[in-house]
Amino acid sequence: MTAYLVTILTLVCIAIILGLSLNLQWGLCGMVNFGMAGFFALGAYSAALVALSGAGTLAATVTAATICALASAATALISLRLSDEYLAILTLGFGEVIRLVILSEEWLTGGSLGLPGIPRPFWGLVSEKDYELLFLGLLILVVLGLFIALEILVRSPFGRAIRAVREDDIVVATLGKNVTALRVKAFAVGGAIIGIAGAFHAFYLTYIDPSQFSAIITAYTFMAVIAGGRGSNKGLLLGAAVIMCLIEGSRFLKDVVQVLDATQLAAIRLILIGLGLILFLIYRPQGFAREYSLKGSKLISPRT
Amino acid sequence: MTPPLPVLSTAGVAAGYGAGDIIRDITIDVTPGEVFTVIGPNGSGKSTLIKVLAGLVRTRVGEIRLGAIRLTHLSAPQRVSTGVAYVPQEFNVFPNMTIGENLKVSTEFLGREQQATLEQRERVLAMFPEVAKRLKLRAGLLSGGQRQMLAFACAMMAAPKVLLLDEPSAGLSPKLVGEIFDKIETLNASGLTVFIIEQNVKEALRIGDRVMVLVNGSIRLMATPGEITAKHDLHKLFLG
Amino acid sequence: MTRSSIYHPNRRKFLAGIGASGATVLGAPNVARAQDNEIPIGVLLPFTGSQGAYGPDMRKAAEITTKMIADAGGILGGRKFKLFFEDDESTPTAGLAATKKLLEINKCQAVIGIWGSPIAMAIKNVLIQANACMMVSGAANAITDGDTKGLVWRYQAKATDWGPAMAQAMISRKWKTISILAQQNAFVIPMIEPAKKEFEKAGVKVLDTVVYNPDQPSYRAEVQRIFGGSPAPEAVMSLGLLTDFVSIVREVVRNDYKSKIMALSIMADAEGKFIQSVGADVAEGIEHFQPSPPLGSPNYARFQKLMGADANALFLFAGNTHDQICTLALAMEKTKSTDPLVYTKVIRELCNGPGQKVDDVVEALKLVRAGTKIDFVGAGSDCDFDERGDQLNRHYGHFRIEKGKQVLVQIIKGV
Amino acid sequence: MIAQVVLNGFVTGMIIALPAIALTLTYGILKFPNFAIGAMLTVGAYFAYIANAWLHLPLVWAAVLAAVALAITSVGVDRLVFQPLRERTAITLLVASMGVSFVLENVARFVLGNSARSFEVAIARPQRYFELRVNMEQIYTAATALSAMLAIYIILRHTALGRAMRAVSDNPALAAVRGIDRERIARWMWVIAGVLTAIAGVLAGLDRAIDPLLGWNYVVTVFAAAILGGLGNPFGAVLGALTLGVVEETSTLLIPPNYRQVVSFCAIAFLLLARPQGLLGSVRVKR
Repeated sequence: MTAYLVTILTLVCIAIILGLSLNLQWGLCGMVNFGMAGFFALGAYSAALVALSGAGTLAATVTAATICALASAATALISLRLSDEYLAILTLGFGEVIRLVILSEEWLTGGSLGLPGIPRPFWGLVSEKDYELLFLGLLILVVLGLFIALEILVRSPFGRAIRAVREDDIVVATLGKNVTALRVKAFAVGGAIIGIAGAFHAFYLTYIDPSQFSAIITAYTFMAVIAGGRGSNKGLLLGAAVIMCLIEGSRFLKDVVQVLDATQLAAIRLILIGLGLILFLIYRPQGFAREYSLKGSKLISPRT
Repeated sequence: MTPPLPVLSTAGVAAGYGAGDIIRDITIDVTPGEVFTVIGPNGSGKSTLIKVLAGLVRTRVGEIRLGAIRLTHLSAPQRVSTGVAYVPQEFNVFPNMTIGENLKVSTEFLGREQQATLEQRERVLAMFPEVAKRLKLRAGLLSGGQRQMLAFACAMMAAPKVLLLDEPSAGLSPKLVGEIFDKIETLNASGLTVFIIEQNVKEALRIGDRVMVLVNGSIRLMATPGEITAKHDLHKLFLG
Repeated sequence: MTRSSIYHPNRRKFLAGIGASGATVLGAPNVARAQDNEIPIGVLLPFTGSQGAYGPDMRKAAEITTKMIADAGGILGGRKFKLFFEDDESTPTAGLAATKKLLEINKCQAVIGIWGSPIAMAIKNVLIQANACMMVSGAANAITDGDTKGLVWRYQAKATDWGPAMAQAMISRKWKTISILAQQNAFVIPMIEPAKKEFEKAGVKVLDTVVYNPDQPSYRAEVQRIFGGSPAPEAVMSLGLLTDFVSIVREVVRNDYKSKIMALSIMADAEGKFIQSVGADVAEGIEHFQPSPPLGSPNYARFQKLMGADANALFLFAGNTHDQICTLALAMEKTKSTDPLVYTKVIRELCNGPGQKVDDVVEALKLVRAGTKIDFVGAGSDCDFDERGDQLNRHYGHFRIEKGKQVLVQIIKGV
Repeated sequence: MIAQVVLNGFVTGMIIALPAIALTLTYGILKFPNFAIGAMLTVGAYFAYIANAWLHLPLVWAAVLAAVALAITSVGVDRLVFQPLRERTAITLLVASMGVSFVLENVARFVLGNSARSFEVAIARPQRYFELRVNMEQIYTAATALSAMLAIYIILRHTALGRAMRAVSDNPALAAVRGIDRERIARWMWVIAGVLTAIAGVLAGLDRAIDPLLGWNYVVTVFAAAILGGLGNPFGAVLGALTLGVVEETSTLLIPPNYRQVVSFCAIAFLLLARPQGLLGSVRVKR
């Protein structure tokens, strides 16, 4: 019983970390990232490979963060001069590329066979039975750490600047060149956080393979951010928790509802997730408030 | 004798983007056949005002009427068909379309019947011979002055009661400015009511029957050009 | 939880939120917990995602078999299996969460089905650590690695047995040159190398090998390269899943390539879905190969009837699920225990014999109660296991599609 | 061999071109990249499948039915989802369209399940011209796609609706003050997008098999094509699609086939670096 709750909470924590990064990239900076799953995979695999090489889980996590940061920076750089829709597609494509590379480069990633036996942090410190609890504790610490760090960052001049970038093109213009740097930095930091999420995913499952990093992860993360209220890290904590609990909770539907076959139930589940996303956007746009202000200017400038 | 019923009128209009209003408590009566010009320093809210009239910016408070018709809640397209035509300051033609297409597209969605449209087209082409000359030409290739003319022509295709012009002289050489304003006068002479936002105070005072001075989004003064030049120091006015 | 807590949360409320949602998670299952006289069994299957097509039949088989046993009076003096189905969404992460749920909420001590190798890999440690019995239909060799407690049982040939056997089948067709067209997925990739070795031994030339990704918009280029190569191979060994195979075959026929095709039955038969999908004349002449149920055995015939299919139907995984339920029942009955650590010890004895060969689970249960030694023969395979829990002396069926029907070409005896 | 590959690439490009046009039109009129284009394609294919396999209509009529059905669906989706979000940023709509694609794809899965299906049409054997294998389906595909593109060209160039669409996508504000109601144009745009995507769905279903992931597999390539042509430019989209089709297929002569999807990504990346406005697009540089 408790062990199941621990599992769910662990998954929630990983979802929260992903959410925090998207909240930084999209929520605060307005840079949409449709390649979440790809960067997540990149993080998980880098971490796994380093950990398997025996360099230790800390080194693994750091490497994962660094690699994802660099990759994100690169992606942001490519789309620097372009409006955000392009970034969305670029990130999507980038995610695809990562997926293909992981699938195809068996010598490195084990291809579709994946990487088994990934070491875990503090393994053997406690009995196998209690380990999951220890892991969850560690993860919660990481979440809180990131949360606080991000809250501070949001209030810092840097944070104010990136919010400005999201909110107002005029500000962007006046801030001038360093805006581009800001965007790249913000996106890179976000990437680093995804990397950390990936690392912990790898540690938790101890086995990773390409099928774990499907685009649905991206969808869930957007759900979490939107549900929590875009831009609000506090809201996100709850958003992610609620989403994960709904997703997991819907498993119990099967045990009760017998009329539909499992395929249909699974489909309904995804339908509900899609609907939830849309309904939130339409009826609960908390955190979108600022975007109304773009209305007028958007209508008039022919560029939009 | 009673003054003629205003063709375009606003009562206590306020509007803006995002938080805060850019224009406040605007009450105007534009009488038929007059040239009504609005002048004011940059950022005084002139172009916001004209966009509110054209229906591009939502009216937050107050009323806008065209004669007896309430425009306040009509969309921009609906306002065109009721008889308010607007010529933006820039990007006022479709550069990727030919002149002919520009004219066509300006009437096709007004729900007028063919015959009326064709007659109006003839009238407009007569009014703008320089436009009529090369219908096949891509509008993007036109010079600033020619564009302005085409923009006027397109606006006229809707056979409007009131023509709203947003700084028609902006970025044009003095010679062209002259031509533009002559055209405006001829249009006005044909009985059309014209509402102009203008930077070029000299021209504005020359052409306007009445001039309104807008400062920080509210009406500072409304008078005839004569009164203004006689009684007031424009610089003081503009400095609010 | 209240709306305010969503939009102005603080940490206390956040934790409360977790608690609350936790409560909903934990509250629900009470309705769905097995009664005392029921033995909860978890069935983890793909119903969505790339492998979604294979779940439903296995579910059906599990339900039918369970009912069959229950109708015959159940086991351990009238107790019944209560099945809990979970969707692994064809991804390990979901599979893991589902497994935890089965273990913790539904109190299942055995999780069966488990089609995809990656899923099996991801949940293996969890199950072993929980001392739960794990019965898989996945082929990847690594699945049975590191099982020190004898809890993991494979009801499928492992990839490295499968590859050579398939090669033998192709060699027996006297093809001199072949090429390999394989999908990048965990259970076919390990077959390729062993198969190649087998071909070399027999002096059959492997002209080209192309590995493609699942879910590509088209496979035109791959088909072009393999079938259109000059010289074109006499036959192509095609390893993948149903959907990609359908497009591949269409492409081949459309381009009128002449090379023969030898595929896996999960592609070229897929419990009838392939022919349904492309039609008989396109499927004509395609050969396919799979660890096969004991075809012609009365048990398999009965099973086909149970599944409401005609005598021609080829059930590849449904049979395995049936056998998994049967062996569970027999082992529990034999040991009078529902503790995996206890009953898994007798599975090999019950399935490998020596003893009276029996293929009807109800019969078998009677014999076990009577204390007779038995050698259970399943509907999916003979059900013989080595000490790792991998299957022994598997039979492989080699079929050809003729006029929309499976025709058995030969049975290959594997290791 | 090369000629063959180029030909195949050309046909693949034809299939990609239609949704790419739809995507680019949507972008032009409503200013957001419709992520649900893939799911729309899938649903279109399933509509046709139902008409073909259940109602036993010949594929042509099935396709017509599918086109109508998907057109209606698209308008409906716009009314329910995108219209309420009209004044939000492109990104908000982009995210919403992701939700839409979830719903559509899984409704299809709910009704018809996961397994692959094919239309009830015999697969035609190829004609040989010299070394070239040209099969009937490729010819049908090319013909259908081409006539669809021709239709779009005529609509855009020579009809009031077309002029209005160009006007709105070029400068919505000016269009509005010329009396063009964006909503009305948007509705027609969705009809056209629906028809195009449905046709593409049928062609794609004919080309491979129909399953819930059919459209998803095209999404990246379709976006790549639209961007390559410069979002908002239908003729660019066609050009982009054909280029991608050919480049992706020919690339398999040089690189391992399983990497060919990367090609389209690299294509966008490099293009965006070199020529942000796309092959034919108007400038989309933001800062």
